Amino acid sequence: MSWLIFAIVFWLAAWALNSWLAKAHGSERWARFLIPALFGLTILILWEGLVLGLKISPVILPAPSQIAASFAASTDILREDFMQTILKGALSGYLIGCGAAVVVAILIDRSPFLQRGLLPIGNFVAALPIVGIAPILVMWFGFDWQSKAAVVVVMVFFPVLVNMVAGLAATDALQRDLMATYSASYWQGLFKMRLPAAMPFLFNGLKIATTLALIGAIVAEFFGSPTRGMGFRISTAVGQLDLPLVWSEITVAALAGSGFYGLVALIEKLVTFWHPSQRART
Amino acid sequence: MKMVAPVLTVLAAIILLWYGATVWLNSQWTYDQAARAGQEVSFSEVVVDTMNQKRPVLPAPHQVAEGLWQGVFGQKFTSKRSLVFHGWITLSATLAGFALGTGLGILLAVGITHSRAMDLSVMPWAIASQTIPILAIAPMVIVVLASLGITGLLPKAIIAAYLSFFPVLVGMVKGLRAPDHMQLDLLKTYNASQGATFWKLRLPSSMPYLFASLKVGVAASLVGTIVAELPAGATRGLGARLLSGSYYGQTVQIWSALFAAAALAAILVVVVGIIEQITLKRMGMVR
Amino acid sequence: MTAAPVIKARGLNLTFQTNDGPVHALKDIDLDIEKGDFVSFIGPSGCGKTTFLRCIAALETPTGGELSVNGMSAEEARKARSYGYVFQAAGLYPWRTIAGNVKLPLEIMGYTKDEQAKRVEKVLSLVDLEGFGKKFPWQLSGGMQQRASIARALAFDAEILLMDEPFGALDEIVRDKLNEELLKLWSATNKTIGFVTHSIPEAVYLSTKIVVMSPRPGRIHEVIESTLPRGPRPLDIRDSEEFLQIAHRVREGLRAGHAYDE
Amino acid sequence: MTAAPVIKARGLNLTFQTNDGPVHALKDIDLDIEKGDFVSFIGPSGCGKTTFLRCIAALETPTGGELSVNGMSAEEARKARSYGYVFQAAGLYPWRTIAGNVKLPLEIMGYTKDEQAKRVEKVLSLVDLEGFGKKFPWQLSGGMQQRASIARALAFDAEILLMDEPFGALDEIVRDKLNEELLKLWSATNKTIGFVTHSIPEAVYLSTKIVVMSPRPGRIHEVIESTLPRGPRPLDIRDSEEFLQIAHRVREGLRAGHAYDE
Amino acid sequence: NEDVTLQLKWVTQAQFAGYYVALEKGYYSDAGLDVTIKPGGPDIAPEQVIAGGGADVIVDWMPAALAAREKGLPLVNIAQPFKKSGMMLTCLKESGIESPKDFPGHTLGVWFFGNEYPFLSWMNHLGISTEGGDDGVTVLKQGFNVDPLLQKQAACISTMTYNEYWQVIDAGISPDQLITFKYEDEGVATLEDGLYVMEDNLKDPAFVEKMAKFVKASMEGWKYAEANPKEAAEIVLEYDETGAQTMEHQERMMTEVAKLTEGSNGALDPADYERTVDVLMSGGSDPVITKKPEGAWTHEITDKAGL
Ligand SMILES: Nc1ncnc2c1ncn2[C@@H]1O[C@H](COP(=O)(O)OP(=O)(O)OP(=O)(O)O)[C@@H](O)[C@H]1O
Ligand SMILES: Nc1ncnc2c1ncn2[C@@H]1O[C@H](COP(=O)(O)OP(=O)(O)OP(=O)(O)O)[C@@H](O)[C@H]1O
Ligand SMILES: Cc1ncc(C[n+]2csc(CCO)c2C)c(N)n1
Ligand SMILES: [Mg+2]
Ligand SMILES: [Mg+2]
Repeated sequence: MSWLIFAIVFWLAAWALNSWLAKAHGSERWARFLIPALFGLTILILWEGLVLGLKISPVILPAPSQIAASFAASTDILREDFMQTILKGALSGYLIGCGAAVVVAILIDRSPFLQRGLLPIGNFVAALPIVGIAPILVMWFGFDWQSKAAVVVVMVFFPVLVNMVAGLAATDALQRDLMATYSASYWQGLFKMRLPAAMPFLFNGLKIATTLALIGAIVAEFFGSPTRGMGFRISTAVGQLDLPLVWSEITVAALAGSGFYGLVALIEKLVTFWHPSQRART
Repeated sequence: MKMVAPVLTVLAAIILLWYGATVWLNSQWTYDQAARAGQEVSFSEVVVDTMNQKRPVLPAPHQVAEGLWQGVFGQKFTSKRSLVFHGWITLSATLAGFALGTGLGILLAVGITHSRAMDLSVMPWAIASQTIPILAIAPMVIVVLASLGITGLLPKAIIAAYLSFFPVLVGMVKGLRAPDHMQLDLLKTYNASQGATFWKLRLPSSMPYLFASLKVGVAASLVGTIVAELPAGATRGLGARLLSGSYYGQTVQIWSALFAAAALAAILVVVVGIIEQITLKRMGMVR
Repeated sequence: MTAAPVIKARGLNLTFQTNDGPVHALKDIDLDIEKGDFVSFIGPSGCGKTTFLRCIAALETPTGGELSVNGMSAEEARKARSYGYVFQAAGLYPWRTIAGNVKLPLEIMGYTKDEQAKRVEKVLSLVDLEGFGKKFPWQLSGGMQQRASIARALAFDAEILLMDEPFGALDEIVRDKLNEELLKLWSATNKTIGFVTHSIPEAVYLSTKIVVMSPRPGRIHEVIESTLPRGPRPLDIRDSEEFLQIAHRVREGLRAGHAYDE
Repeated sequence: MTAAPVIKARGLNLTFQTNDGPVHALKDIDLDIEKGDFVSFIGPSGCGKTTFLRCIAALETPTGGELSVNGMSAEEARKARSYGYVFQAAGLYPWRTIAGNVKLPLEIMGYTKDEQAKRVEKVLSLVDLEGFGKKFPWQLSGGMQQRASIARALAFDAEILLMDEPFGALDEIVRDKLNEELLKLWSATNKTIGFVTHSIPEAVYLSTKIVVMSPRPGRIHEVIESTLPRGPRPLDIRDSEEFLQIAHRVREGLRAGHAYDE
Repeated sequence: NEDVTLQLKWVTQAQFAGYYVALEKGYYSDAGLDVTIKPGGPDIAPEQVIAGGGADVIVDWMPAALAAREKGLPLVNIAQPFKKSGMMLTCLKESGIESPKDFPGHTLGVWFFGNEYPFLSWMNHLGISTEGGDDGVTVLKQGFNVDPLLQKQAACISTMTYNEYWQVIDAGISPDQLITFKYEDEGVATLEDGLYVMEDNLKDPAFVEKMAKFVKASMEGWKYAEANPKEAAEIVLEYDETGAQTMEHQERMMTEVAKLTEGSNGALDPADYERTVDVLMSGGSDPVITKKPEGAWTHEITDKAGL
């Protein structure tokens, strides 16, 4: 019980501190790291307090301290799984999927015929739920990482496509008229006007896709895999009631995902510095 | 109407490719079987056989069409063998989850654009939350919720919401920050409240971003629902159909359920698109 | 003119940081504007006129010096809704009709629906846009958009009107008409007006005080007090000796300001 | 002037469909523009000047009548890259620096890198923007943005130059300078220029032909051929009797055009 | 009436016919019980469900239950309707495998999620590494179905005598093209589908009473199902909400399941238990359980039920 009270008091105190920090020092570099860190710490303490205070069975939800112990004890497994799932499965699938989506968006955009014909069908095909496709792709591409990459490709394709199509349409009339007076070729208009104007939208899609890529790669492993990989480990460990290991894997996923997202957001900042949503932050 | 010809053309091309792939992917089995039986098969026999296997690697379009037809019209809509019945179960959870997720996403986005503390603390964790493979812990979530007495539509909707809130959040944050300086400055000179700035400037200018995200969001919501249906005692819904199809290797059933789900998603995306068109038109944003 | 000035700037400085090094946009600006003054700002392009207007309206924060409005900070004056601002670009919201755009400040400031409709009609007719209320901004010509944005600023009763080249895109005749209207409005309401223009005759015709600025870094070159009578002035005052003299002084000042450049 | 006109409009009509009913923007426009002409368009705001320029550049499709450019359709002329267009709003691409914006047409038309750099430098200095090449559009004042957009149109060698109120946001002195430069450029290159302005003196000073338009529906009220000598004109020609006479005629035409309104 | 919630290990199918028959035939309600049967699924861990309080009693395999017990979740076997194991490894003859000695160098499909223990124990017995290589086997995490064998991604896959094996046959491969290794025959059989409850609950006499009634009624259901496979299959079909099961398949499954439940009266045979524990503890570096479990089963319930 005292654990519970401590956790709640800590939570309230940290929230107050955070609000103050954000108001007073929100624009300073250190605060930008401290505030989310404090927020995260608060969640962890609250979690620890709830688990210990309410005596929740570790088979249902382990406490952060148990997870940390398990994490430290299984770094080898975690590293192996990370390489299998994230580096081989998610990353290659992400690159192929996003690349394909951008290319298809441009193709569709180029031809009104294809646009009218492909977009509805593309919508349809891309809306095939991942969980249905995963077993099929495992069947087609085998048990190793290739099938995981294929699942990721399918999964990231739609969000990137939708955003890219919206982005390619995002130029304003004046910008287009200017190109018309130069009688710019299609490709010139594309590279010099429409692609830059599409970037804020594209990055929207790319950011969403980072998290989808991880999810896709991990989940695909539920449908068949070699005996390594994060999805494999998670499902096996759940079966063995080794929940601390499950959450260690999830921690790895969350860290990798946040890093991945952060990287894409950083590139976005560099590429779309001119967009009001980026300029507002200076 | 302008759409019919292109769509049909593309459709025809896809079906053609599909038949080709059917032969290519299924022929291995035909050859293996023949070899096991010690027979020779001609190519035309192979083609015929690949189109009508019981457990094809890739079912032929007509097999899927028949499966769909059977699933939709083969029995009463209320029958548990009807795709309409399962589709409805999935749809209701999808919509509930989508509503929850969109609401949450918009709410968080509003908070993030208005409170620096929220911007700094929530966004990184919202991102982290999405990197948790919810699909991996969905079964645990369902178990935990069930032990709290929450069953039925809600657990599925919660998982659907979990997946759909993020695209909405990301798009909405971008959209709410899209107004340019002059547009914001104008309201500043009026000393407009945050509320007025939101309703009269930020919200209208976020619309294109919002709708792009909503389309991704409904699709994600449907995926969430299906994921939640897989292990949730796997009883009803398209997810359960998919699973039992998988479990018994009934490829045609998997593909029928898959197409039903995709059709559902496509319809939802189209509906969002129509609402988008109407809204943007009324806002004078499409010319 | 015994009362304290409405706008009072002392040693105002503003430097922008850019990817390409700092830009000194305003340097050591000292200026007093009394209540009811009509002050024009004139100067070469890029000399800081817009930036100074933005400082007054608390849209830009000076990096040095002091600025008070009605004895408060510019920020507080903004909070008190003292300003009507006409931006250099029309900046209409594309999702609102013309009437909707003009109505915007009225909605925000909580006017009744009736009052809103009445005012919208009145100011739209003032700028000759009757019948265009239901159109969207992109369906209007450039000059019409600019007039709509003027209407938007006139729709509510701001004590201080800041206008950044409001009549730039209008032809002589409409411009004359709007000049007259503006003078009428000003003398009827005793507003304080800050007005950026590139037209010397316009500046002289309208103002009680003309501020000539010069660029790089932007500063005040000269402040010319008009000797023309306050209040509504007939259009043909522009042919008077006095008028031409003041215009000449302004032109000289402008030329001198340009000369710094070389 | 025996050659066929470069631009030839016969019975040109254009009606916009809006949510609020049709707008008759151009009515029965007949006009010939000869090669090497400098034609100014003047008229009240909303009378269709921009729309007519856009028709010439094939950015708008007339709903009736005929329009030929160099004996081809406007569309074909556009494809042949005959036009340099300065829009009423600057329309710079926010993701490119000023130099990058000016370079844009050069990249598209395949100039060599060296040539690009040379031309960018030349036109930026022509419009007095040396040293601003590395800035982004939002870091420039309104007038500077407008000048950048002029530089962009002058950077390449278009046969026909269409300019929609290019000098609207500039002060008298810069404006005079750019007027002179433009005349020099024109007479050196024998370009055909279509020029929209609201300033009567500017129109008279620059043009060989002044088209006075009137609104609702937009049509040509009068075409005034200038009797001033072709080629570079000294600035003080503006004090000549002949100049004042033409200016007077234009003003009368404008006034009469406005009168239709009432 | 008293409420009882039963969590199954897998989806609704004839593997669990006894419980559905007892429900449908009213054996439970006659005993004064209101029974809810929750189907399982590929990612539902029954141990977790019971730990979370979502069920009173679960169907589980003994290796998983004992492993959970060692992890600190005190599950107790109260009844064992399945006497024999139905697990086997089914291989294509064309892969060249004739006996377990031939496994090394091949790829084997294995179920995980708590179902891998029997396989791992067996490989431990044989001294074959599961890490791949020339003298080890490469292990695939096998998905829901038998595709890996049909598509020759694995030389052998795990099957149940009553289910997956028949899917292979149905797919068009004849029995003489296959070679099977039953865990029973290899001497590494472990106990399957038993009923387990939380140890704490057994201290409550009312709960014990309730379970006794439940087990008794369930066994009645099982015996009826054994005797009437066709009707049992129909009942199962009735309860399958996915609408995916077929009569043909369920009837055959019931027939095969009957061979496994035959000879069990519901009470756990301690000899079977000892054998299971021996298999799990024997061999290798990585036994499934490391020390002999204490109190992992009881006859209290079956005794009370008079079995
Ligand atoms: N895209 C459009 N849709 C509908 N109406 C339009 C559109 N563009 C222009 N108009 C209408 O056509 C008429 C002429 O407009 P235009 O822009 O040619 O005027 P202008 O002479 O250039 O005026 P200004 O001097 O103010 O720029 C106006 O009444 C305007 O409302
Ligand atoms: N946001 C900004 N960032 C960087 N520099 C800026 C910014 N805004 C303005 N400047 C610079 O400040 C100087 C003054 O600009 P300002 O807009 O005040 O000029 P102005 O007098 O209004 O000119 P114009 O008559 O052309 O509108 C210019 O050199 C401009 O480049
Ligand atoms: C992913 C997956 N995990 C485990 C099993 C195995 N399994 C669980 S219960 C049961 C009884 C027989 O039907 C069997 C075989 C599977 N098939 N798929
Ligand atoms: Mg300015
Ligand atoms: Mg115009």
